[in-house]
Amino acid sequence: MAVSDLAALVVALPIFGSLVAFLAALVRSKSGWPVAVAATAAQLAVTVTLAVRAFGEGTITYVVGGFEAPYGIELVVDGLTGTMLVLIAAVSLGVLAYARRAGPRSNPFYAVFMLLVAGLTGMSVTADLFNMYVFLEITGLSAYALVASGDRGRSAVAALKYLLVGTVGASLFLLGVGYAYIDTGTLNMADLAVKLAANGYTATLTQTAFALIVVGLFIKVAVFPLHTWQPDAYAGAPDTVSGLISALVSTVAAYALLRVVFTVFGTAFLDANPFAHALLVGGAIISILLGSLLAVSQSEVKRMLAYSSVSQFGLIVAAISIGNVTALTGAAVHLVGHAIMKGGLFLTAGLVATETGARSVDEYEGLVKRSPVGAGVFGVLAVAMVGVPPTIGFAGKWYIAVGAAEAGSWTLLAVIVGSTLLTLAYFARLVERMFFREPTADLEPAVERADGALPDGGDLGGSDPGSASLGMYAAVVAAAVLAVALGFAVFGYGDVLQSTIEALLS
Amino acid sequence: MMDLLVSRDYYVATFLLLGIGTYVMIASRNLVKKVIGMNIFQTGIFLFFIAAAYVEGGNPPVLTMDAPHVSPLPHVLILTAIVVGVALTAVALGMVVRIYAEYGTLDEETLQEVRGSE
Amino acid sequence: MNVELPLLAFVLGAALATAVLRDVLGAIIAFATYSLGIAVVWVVLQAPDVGLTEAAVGAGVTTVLFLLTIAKTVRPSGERVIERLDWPALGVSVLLVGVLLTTLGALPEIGSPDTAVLTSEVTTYYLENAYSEVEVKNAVTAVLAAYRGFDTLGEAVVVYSAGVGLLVVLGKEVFA
Amino acid sequence: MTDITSLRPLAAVLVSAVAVVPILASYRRPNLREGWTVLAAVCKLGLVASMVPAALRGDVYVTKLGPFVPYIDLTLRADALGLLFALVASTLWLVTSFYSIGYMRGLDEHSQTRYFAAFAGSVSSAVGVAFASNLVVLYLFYELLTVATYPLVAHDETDEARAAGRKYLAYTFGGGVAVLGGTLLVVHLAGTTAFTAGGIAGLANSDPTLARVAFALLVTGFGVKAALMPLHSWLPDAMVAPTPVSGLLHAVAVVKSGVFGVARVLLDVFGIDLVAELGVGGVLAAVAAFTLLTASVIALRQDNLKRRLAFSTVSQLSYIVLGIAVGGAAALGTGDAAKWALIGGLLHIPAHAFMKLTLFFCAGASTSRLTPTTSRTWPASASACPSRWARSQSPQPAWRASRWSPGS
Repeated sequence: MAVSDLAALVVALPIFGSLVAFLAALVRSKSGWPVAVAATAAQLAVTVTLAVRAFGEGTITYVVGGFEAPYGIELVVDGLTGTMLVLIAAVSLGVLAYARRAGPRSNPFYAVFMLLVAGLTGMSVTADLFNMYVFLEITGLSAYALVASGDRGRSAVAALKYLLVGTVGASLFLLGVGYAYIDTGTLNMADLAVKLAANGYTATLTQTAFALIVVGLFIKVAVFPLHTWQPDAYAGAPDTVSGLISALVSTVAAYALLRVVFTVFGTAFLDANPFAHALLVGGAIISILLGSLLAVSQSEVKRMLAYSSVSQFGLIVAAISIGNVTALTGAAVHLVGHAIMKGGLFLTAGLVATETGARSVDEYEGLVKRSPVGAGVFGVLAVAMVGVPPTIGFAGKWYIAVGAAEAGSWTLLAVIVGSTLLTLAYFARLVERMFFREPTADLEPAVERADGALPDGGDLGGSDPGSASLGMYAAVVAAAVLAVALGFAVFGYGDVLQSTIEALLS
Repeated sequence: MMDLLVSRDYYVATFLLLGIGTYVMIASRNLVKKVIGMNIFQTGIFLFFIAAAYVEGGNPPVLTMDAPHVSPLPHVLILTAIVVGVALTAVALGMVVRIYAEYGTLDEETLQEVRGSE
Repeated sequence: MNVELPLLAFVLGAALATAVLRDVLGAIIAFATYSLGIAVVWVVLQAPDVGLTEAAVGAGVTTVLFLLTIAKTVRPSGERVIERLDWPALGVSVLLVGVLLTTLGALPEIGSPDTAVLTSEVTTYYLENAYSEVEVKNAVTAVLAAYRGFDTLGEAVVVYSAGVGLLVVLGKEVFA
Repeated sequence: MTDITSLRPLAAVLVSAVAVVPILASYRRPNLREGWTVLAAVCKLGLVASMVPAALRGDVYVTKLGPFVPYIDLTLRADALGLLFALVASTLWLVTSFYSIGYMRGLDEHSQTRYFAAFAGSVSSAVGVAFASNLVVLYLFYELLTVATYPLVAHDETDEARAAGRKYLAYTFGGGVAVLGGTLLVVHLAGTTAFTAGGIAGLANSDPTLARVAFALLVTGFGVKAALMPLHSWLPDAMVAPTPVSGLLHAVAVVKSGVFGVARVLLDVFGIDLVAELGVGGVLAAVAAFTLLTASVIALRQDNLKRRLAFSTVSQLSYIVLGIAVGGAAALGTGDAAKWALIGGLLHIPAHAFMKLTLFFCAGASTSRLTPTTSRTWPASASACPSRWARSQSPQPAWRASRWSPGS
C-alpha cells in the first residue's frame, strides 16, 4: 500500500479554489470563472497523477493528521476512486468551458461550483462513514444552491424540494451509520467490515444499518420511487448546472453505494440476507422500467433526460446487485459513460435552447435546420445512450449483462438487454422530430437566460443573445466524441481495474 | 415490553421524533413549517447518537473527571451534524424567501395553482 | 423515577406542538422550546459541549433565522388554531416509526457499560491517549480538533458553503 | 487455409464510412459530393475484389484490432462466405450510386446530402456485417446498419415515411435486442463467439436448453432483417423510401445481412451438426417454408409495385434461409443432401440480389417518369415508356426460374 498526501490535496485544492473565487470578487466582480478554470485544471492534473499511481502501484492510503486508521480519518484511493476523481475533474472542466457564455457568472456561483467539486471528491476518497456523510452534505448543499441559481421562481421551488428530499436521504444515511456504529463502535470502513463480519451478518442492527444506508443513498441516486426530486431539479436548474449535477451528483452517490455495499458489508452479507439482495434487485428493475416509461411521457426535453437518468441508474444498481467482477467493472464503465453522455445531452439541450429557444419535445421539430450542431450531437449521444456499439453506452451495458449471465440472473439479464428498447422509445421520438420534420413554430432564441438573477444581468459579454460560444460547442462536441471513442478504450480500462474490483469483492 | 421501552426510552424518543418530523414535512402546506419538520427529523437522529454514547453514572469525557466517561466520539459527530443542520436550514430559508418574492405565497397548494398558470 | 421520562415527554410534546399549530409563529416558538428541551437532554446525557452548541445554534441561530424568514415573508393567519390531520402523512410516519421500533430489541440498553460504542478500541483509545497525544483535557475537543480534524474541516466548509450558497440562492454578489 | 494479417478488410469496411465526411462537407456542390460517392464505391469494390484471389486459394485476410470487450476481439475476417456477400454489396453499390444520382436529381429530391451520406454509411455497415469475425462484431455492424438506414427509410418526411421509420426502428432494434441476448448466452455457454467452421466447440457440450434459447434468440433477431414471417411487416412499409434504397438496401444489403446472420449462426456458431442434434433446424425450415409460400400469395395480391416486390423479397429470402435450415436439419442424414441445400441457399444470395435490384431499378425508372406505381397502371406505362417497360419485364422469367436453378 502506497501512502500519498495527494489524497488529501485533491479535497483541499477545490476548497481553496472556492475561497479564491469568492475573494476574487474583492478585486473585480465576475472574476470567478478564470479562478475556477485554473483550480479545476490543477485538480485534473493532480487527480490524473493520483489515478495513474493508484492503477500502477495499487491502493493509496492517507490518514489525515498522521493518526492511525480507525482513530483518525482515513482516505483511500484505489482504481475505482481514481476513476471517479478524474471523472469529476474532467467533467467540471468541460462544464466550465460551457459555462463561460451560458452560465450564471457571479463569483459566489463559481465558489459554490468548486465546493461541489470538493464535496464529490471528498465523498470519493473518504474511507470513513461519518466523513462520507459530511461530504455528502457539502455536495448536497452546493447542489441545492446551484439548482436555485437559476433566475426563475421555478428554480427555487425545485431546489427547495431537492433540499428537503435530499436531507431526508442524507439523514437516513446518517441513521444507518448510527446503527452500524452502535453495532461495532467504529466508523472506519475497513474496520467496520471486520467487526460486522464478527457480529454475524444476520444481526438485526447490521441489517437495519444496511437498509437505512441503502435507502438513504437510493434517494441521492434517484432510484424509483425515491427519484421525485430529480426531474424538477434537473429541469429547474440553469442549463450549466443541470449538465454538471446530472453528470456527477447521482454518479458519485452511486459510487458511494457501491463502495459501502462492498467495502463495509461485502458479498457475504448479501449472500446471507436475501432481503438485502432483493432490495437492490427490486430498486434496479423498477427504476429501469418505470424510469423509461416516465421518460417517454414527458413533453419537456430536460425532464425526459432526467427520467432517463432514473432508468440508467437502475442499470448501475443492477450491477451492484449482481456483484461480480464483470458486473462491477460494467458499473464503473457505465458510471463514466453515463456521466459523459447525460452531461453532454443536458449541455446540448442548453445549447439548443440558447440557439433556438426550443425546450419541449415538440419544439425540437426540424431542429437540424436551425441548430445543426445541436441536433447532430444530440443524435450521436442518443445513439450512444441507446447502447449501439461501439459506443461506451454499449460497453457498459455489455459488461453488466455478461456479469448477469455469469451470475445466472436471467430476469436481470432480460431487463438489462430489453432496456435498450425502452431507451430507444424515448430517444427515437425526439430524433425523428429533429431530423424528419419541418419546423412548425417560429421560436425566439432563449431571451430568458439562466443568469443567477443578477440585477445587472444584462451583460452578455458583448454578443447577441442567440449565439452560442465556441466553448459551448467544444463542450458538447467533446462529449459526443468521447461517448464514441471511449468505447474502444473500455477493454484496457477493465483490465487495469480488475485488481481493484477483485480486492473490493474479497 | 414496558421494560424494553423504558430501558431504551431515548431510542423510542428518537423514533417518535423521526415520525413527527416526517409528518410535518409531508403534511404541512406551509414551506417554513416543512423546514421546521426537517430540523425535528435531524435532531431525532442526533438523539440516537448521543444516547448511544451514554453510560449509567458516567461523567462527560473530560479527562480530569472520574471514570467512567461517556464516549466522546458521538458528541464530536453530533457537533458537526448540528452545524450541518443549521447550514441546511439557512439555505432552505433563503429559498423560501426567494419563492415568496417570486410567487407571493408560502402555501404549497396556492403555489401549485400559481405555477400551474405559469 | 428520574428526570428523563418527564423531560422526554416535554420534548416530544413541544415537537408535537410544532406539528399541530397552524400559526407559523406559534410553530417557531414551539420549535425554539423544543430545541431548549433537547439541549437539556444533551446535558442530562453528559454531553455538555453538544448541549451548549444546541442551545446557541439550535435554539438561538435557527430560531432567529426562522423569525427573519417570516419577517421577510408572511405569517399566514388562519381561522383555525390546529392543523387538519393529514391521514396519508400520518400513515407514512406511523409506518416509519413502526418499522424502526422493530429494531428496538436489538439495540443495547441505554447506559449499559458494555455496549460496543463504549468498549470499542476507538473510544478507549481516545480516552486513554487524548491527553498524552493532543494535550487537551476534554476528549471531545481532542477528537474534534485532532483525530477527526478532517470532519471539522468539513464542518467549516459546510458553514462556508451555506454562506456562499445563500448568496447564490438570493442572487447577490459578494461585496455588492 | 492460412490467415493473412492485413488492413484490407478494415479498409474495405471503412472506405465508405470515411467518405461520409467529405460527402457532408461538400453539401453545397452536388457534383463534387456525388464524385465522392462514386470514388468511394470504386475504391470499395476494388478493395473487396482484391481479396477474392486469396479467397479462391483458400487464404483469408484478417484485420486484428485487439480486444473490444471481455471475451470479444475486434477482428475482421474476409472469408469466402463474407466475401461473397461483400462482393455483392459493393458491386451493386457502384451500380446503385449512378442510378441514385439520376434518380435523386430527376425527382429533384430534398436532403440529398443526407441521403448520400446515409447510403455510404449503410454500405459500410453491410460490408462490416460480411467481414465480422464473431457475433459481437456482427452485432455491432448490424446495429449500425439499422442506424444508418433509418434516415433513408424516413427520407420522405411524410407521416407515412415517419411511421415506417418508427416501425423499422422498433422491429430492427427489437431484433438487435434478441441478437444481443443470444450473443450473451453464447458467451456464457462457450466463453467465445468467434466464428468457427463447423461450430464453436464449447457450445456442443453446454446445456441444450440454454443452447436452444440462444439459437432461438439469435435466429429471431436476424430473422427480423431476413423478414421471416411474422417478423416481416416492416419491409413492405419501408418501401416508402426512395427506390434506390428499396433496391440496394431492402432487397440486398439490409435483408441479406439478416440472412447472412442466420447463415453465420447455423454454420459458424452452432454448426450444422449441433443444429441438427438440437432439433432446431427443422423448426427454422418450417418457418422459412411457411414464409416462402405465404409471402408469395400475398405478393400476388399487391397493387403497389414496390410492395409487390417487397413481398417477393420476403418470399425469396426464405429460399435462402430454407436452404441453410434444411442443410442444418439434414446434417445427420445423408451428407450430400445437406451440402446441396446449403450451396443452393447461399448461391441465391447473389442471384436474388442482382435480379431484385434490376426489378427495383425498373420500377424506379418508371416512377421517375410516371407517378403511379401500381401494377394496374403498367399497361398504360408500357406505351408511355416502352423501353423501360420491356426491360422491366425481362428479368421476370429469370426470377421465376431462379428458385430452382442454384440447387439443381
